[in-house]
Amino acid sequence: MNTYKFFGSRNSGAKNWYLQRISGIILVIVLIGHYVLMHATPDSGHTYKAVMERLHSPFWKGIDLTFVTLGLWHGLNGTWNVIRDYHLKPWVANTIYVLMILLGLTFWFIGLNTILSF
Amino acid sequence: MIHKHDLIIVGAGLAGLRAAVETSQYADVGVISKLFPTRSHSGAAQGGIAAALGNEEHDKVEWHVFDSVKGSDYLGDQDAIEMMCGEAPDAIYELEHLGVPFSRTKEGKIAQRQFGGHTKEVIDENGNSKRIPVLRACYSADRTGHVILHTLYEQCVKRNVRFYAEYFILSLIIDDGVCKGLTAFNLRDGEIHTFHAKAVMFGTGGYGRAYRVTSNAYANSGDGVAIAFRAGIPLEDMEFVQFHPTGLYPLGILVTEGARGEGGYLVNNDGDRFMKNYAPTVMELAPRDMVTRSIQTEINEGRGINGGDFVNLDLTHLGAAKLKERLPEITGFAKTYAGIDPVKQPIPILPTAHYSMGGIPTDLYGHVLADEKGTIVKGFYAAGECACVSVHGANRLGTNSLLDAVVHGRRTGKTLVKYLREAEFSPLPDDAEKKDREMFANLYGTSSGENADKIRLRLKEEMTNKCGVFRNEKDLNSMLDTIHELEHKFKNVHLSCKGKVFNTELMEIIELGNLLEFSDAIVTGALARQECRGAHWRTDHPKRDDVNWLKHTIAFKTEKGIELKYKPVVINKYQPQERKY
Amino acid sequence: MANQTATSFFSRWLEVLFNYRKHTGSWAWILHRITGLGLTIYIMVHIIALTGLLKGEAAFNEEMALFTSPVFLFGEWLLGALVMFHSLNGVRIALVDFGNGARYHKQILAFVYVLGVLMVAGMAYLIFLH
Amino acid sequence: MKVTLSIKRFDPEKDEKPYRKEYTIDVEPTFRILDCLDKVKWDIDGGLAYRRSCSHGICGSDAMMINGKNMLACQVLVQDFKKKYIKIDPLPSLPIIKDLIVDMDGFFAKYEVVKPYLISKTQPPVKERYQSQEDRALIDEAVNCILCGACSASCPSLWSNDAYLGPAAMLKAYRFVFDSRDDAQAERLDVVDTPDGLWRCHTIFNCVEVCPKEINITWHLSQLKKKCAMREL
Ligand SMILES: Cc1cc2nc3c(=O)[nH]c(=O)nc-3n(C[C@H](O)[C@H](O)[C@H](O)COP(=O)(O)OP(=O)(O)OC[C@H]3O[C@@H](n4cnc5c(N)ncnc54)[C@H](O)[C@@H]3O)c2cc1C
Ligand code: HEM
Ligand code: SF4
Ligand code: F3S
Ligand code: FES
Repeated sequence: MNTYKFFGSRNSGAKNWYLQRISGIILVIVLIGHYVLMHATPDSGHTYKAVMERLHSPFWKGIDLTFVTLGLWHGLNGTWNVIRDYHLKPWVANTIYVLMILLGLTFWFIGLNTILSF
Repeated sequence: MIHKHDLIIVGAGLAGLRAAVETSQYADVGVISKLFPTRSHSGAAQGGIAAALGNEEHDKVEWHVFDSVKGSDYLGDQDAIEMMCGEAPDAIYELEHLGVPFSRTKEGKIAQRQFGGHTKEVIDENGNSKRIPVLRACYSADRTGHVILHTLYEQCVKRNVRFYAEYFILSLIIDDGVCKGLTAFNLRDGEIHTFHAKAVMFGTGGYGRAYRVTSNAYANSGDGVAIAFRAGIPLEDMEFVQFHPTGLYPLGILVTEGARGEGGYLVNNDGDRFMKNYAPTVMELAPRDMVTRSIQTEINEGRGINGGDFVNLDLTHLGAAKLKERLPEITGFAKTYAGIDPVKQPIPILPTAHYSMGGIPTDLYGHVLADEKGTIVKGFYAAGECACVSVHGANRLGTNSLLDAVVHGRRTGKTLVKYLREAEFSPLPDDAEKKDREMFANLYGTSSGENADKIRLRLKEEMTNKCGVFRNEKDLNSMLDTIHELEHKFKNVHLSCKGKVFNTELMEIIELGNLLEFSDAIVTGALARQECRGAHWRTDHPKRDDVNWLKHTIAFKTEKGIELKYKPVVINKYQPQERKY
Repeated sequence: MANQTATSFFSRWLEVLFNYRKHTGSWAWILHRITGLGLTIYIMVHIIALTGLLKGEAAFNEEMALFTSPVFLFGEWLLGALVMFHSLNGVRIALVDFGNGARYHKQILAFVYVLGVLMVAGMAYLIFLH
Repeated sequence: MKVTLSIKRFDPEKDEKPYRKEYTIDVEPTFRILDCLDKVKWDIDGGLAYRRSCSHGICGSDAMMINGKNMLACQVLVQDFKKKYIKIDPLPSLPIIKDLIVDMDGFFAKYEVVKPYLISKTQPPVKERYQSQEDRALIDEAVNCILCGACSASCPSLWSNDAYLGPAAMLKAYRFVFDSRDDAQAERLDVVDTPDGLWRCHTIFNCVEVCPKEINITWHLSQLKKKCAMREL
């Protein structure tokens, strides 16, 4: 019985599994901070000035970068995980995989561009 | 279709699988089983497997031999018992090496526990020798049979043994006194197959299903025993059927001996611990056959709970903690099947048909014997519960039967390796499948007739009542009449489902035919044996009779019915004495 | 021979998914999956929305006016609930995988639900009443 | 007492596709569902097909879906159900052979993939190998598996991907990986550390809910996952 061959990327899933959890845990911390900040002091989230102020501080820049990077990676890796739950033909799976990488990179650059412009 | 293997093993219980593990490196082996291998009934064994390892306290093979001889009520062949007990330690070590996860002692050795009838010799303060219980049963929690069965199957997977799972064997091909193979049908598609082999080994298990109340699986319908009988092989000591005292009412699911070992009481409707009237000194810890008879007497004399056919096993005084620690499985069974919490309520129990001491006669090497003189049937072997070596005589000790299956499976395997090296395939007769095809055609051709389930129910009911714990001439005669009547009806049995795929109705009908076949031998043997010995208790002859009956029954199937012959018991070291505990 | 595999894989899969009893863990899994996928879409929308910053203060504040309207606030609260569930359940999964959580997964889940409801209520306070 | 069983029937020789049929029978409250099936088989329709043997939950033959949950028909009694209308289906997502009998070949093929046997690379001693009670305790639960298939057939991950090894096979892998006497950890981890192995388990716990031997399979899988992840890092 050797039908349990792998499709898609070459690794087994162990690293992705591990990182999915680690990124998730980091995201909880970042997210809660983000939420409290946004809504405990409503102004800070929804006015241009406040946002600018934050974006100029390297600390908040870092936080936002982490957020975009980990959020995208975690979400897309999670989606890829969902897709892998179905026994797709290898070429279909591989195509989706490439498309998802492209999608991820695109949004990452858009996000990066916004954050780093200031 | 014809399949060709050097060796065909029928049965994937402990006996069959152990032999497969032994032989598969040297020969092309096929294993046939009507169940997927790990479903075999060996998996139900809870208590343990005996061997004088001396891991927990000092123990000697000699003591094990004596206990087994005495337990057998001196009907066991002492050469066979010496051999089995002597090989036991090695057989257990080998199981451990194969991967069996035994429970462990503090030092990491195989753990052992006490079991009924297993004793050691000690000198008491007055300088007299006496026997007290010994820790001899190797175990894995209360799932010993399960873990051994799975381990042996695993080893067969490792050795790439070819399994024919869900194939049901129909008949043996014995020609000129040589066994050449067998026929079987594949339950999946209903096709009949012929298996051509240099040798056939049976490890087809027991036949408790001839009784209404039994601890045995549906599959324990004694097919192998009946098929051999039909092929002209005699059966040995069939009248000895062991009834376990404590089966869960009403199904007969086993409540292990350990429940009484831990201090459980047996009480009747009057709230009496009735064992004081039967065995005042040891009470509930009397040997199996004795306790069984006491319970049955209470029931028969109307002291069952509310006049019903059960008494109570009271564990409530042991307390929740002890039950949880020592008897978790039993607690679970009582909850699941009787809706009873043993912590608060007593468990209803009744004697349950448990083990068949008799079976296909074999010698110490697993060769099947064709008669009372010891003539070997070439190419035919048997081991396990379906065989009778005889190491259990008239009553087997707890934990000795797993040992029997493992030791004899292994020994037979070794014999087979030698035999297969020299043996050749002998040509099959042309019409090997003819009889089976005719039987199938007959059954598929019926449009009406007798209902198989009615026949089965009646057989089981009457076997329980008339050929059960207590027997007498009148009942046994009436039982014989019933069997003959049912056999007659069975010729007209109706198969309502005409499909080929998994026709389980067809399978049950064939099993019923087998039940009838060997029940006849049980009853005939019991009727003839006018004494009480071990599990066989005749109320009309209430004494053991060593002068006339210290011998094995050998039943032959002839044109005119069953013919009984006898052969002497092998007695080496231990002369028969009165059996007292 | 007739064969029940004639029906498509997808319809068989759906049939099983619907007919099989949903235990605690199944609900958690289904919700986790739906919220996870939803959040992934949301994070992308979020990234696009923030490009508004690049268009200057006026354009951004206009956008924000829209986002602070009651409808959007309510939406944001709902989103918060999703995030809450996904993150807390995510922690539960991590506890199951990394720790000994598999032995207590139901208790952890109960805790997650209680904590989640409290946090969602807290958020309602922050968003609507603060 | 009367109960109605609604049983999923399928005879490959006659039927295009499975259908349901109802049988109302007279039973005792203490009947097992298995006894109810026997009653239908013996009194109404001899063709009804299902597997069974031990009748007390130790052989693993009769796992089936009862009222939407996998269980052993011999381990539940009529009185355990409030409603006396009981739905019985074969194990979900496995190919049906006939009525309640499913094709377990795939299930056992996966079992064989994980090398389910002790591999020891050293010569055993004359007597037994020693194993401490602590080491033995690691496999206490795992060795109880009766290979009934209830867990694997209840796992949503397996429903959507039949190449997934499934909880039963991986539990067997655990049983040997964590047996102190075994020397083939790496080989076995290689088998479960694949996209169709451990990483398809999303801790859904359906397997744990149904296991008739009350094995916490997910806990065992999490131990394997950790071992694999540590190996990668
Ligand atoms: C509840 C219970 C508890 C027990 N506890 C203990 C204990 O604690 N200690 C102990 O020592 N003993 C115990 N015993 C007894 C012991 O388990 C059995 O005697 C022993 O397991 C028999 O093993 P076996 O290999 O001979 O047969 P089995 O394990 O019964 O195997 C029979 C095999 O033959 C196959 N077969 C049968 N008929 C056919 C056919 N027609 N075609 C194809 N294949 C067929 C079956 O599929 C099966 O694989 C217990 C028995 C019971 C019932
Ligand atoms: C806030 C803290 C978060 C934690 C702790 C967390 C945790 C997890 C974990 C552990 C998984 C793995 C589930 C599995 O493999 O079975 C997962 C899956 C997933 N997460 Fe998150 N996550 C968080 C936030 C997010 C965010 C912000 C997104 C969206 C961008 C997201 C999207 C997903 C997706 C799509 C999946 C896959 C769903 C599945 O496998 O069923 N998660 N999350
Ligand atoms: S783990 Fe439990 S449910 Fe799964 S096969 Fe084993 S006994 Fe059955
Ligand atoms: S149900 Fe399936 S997803 Fe994992 S926890 Fe059990 S194997
Ligand atoms: S019949 Fe053996 S587990 Fe149910």
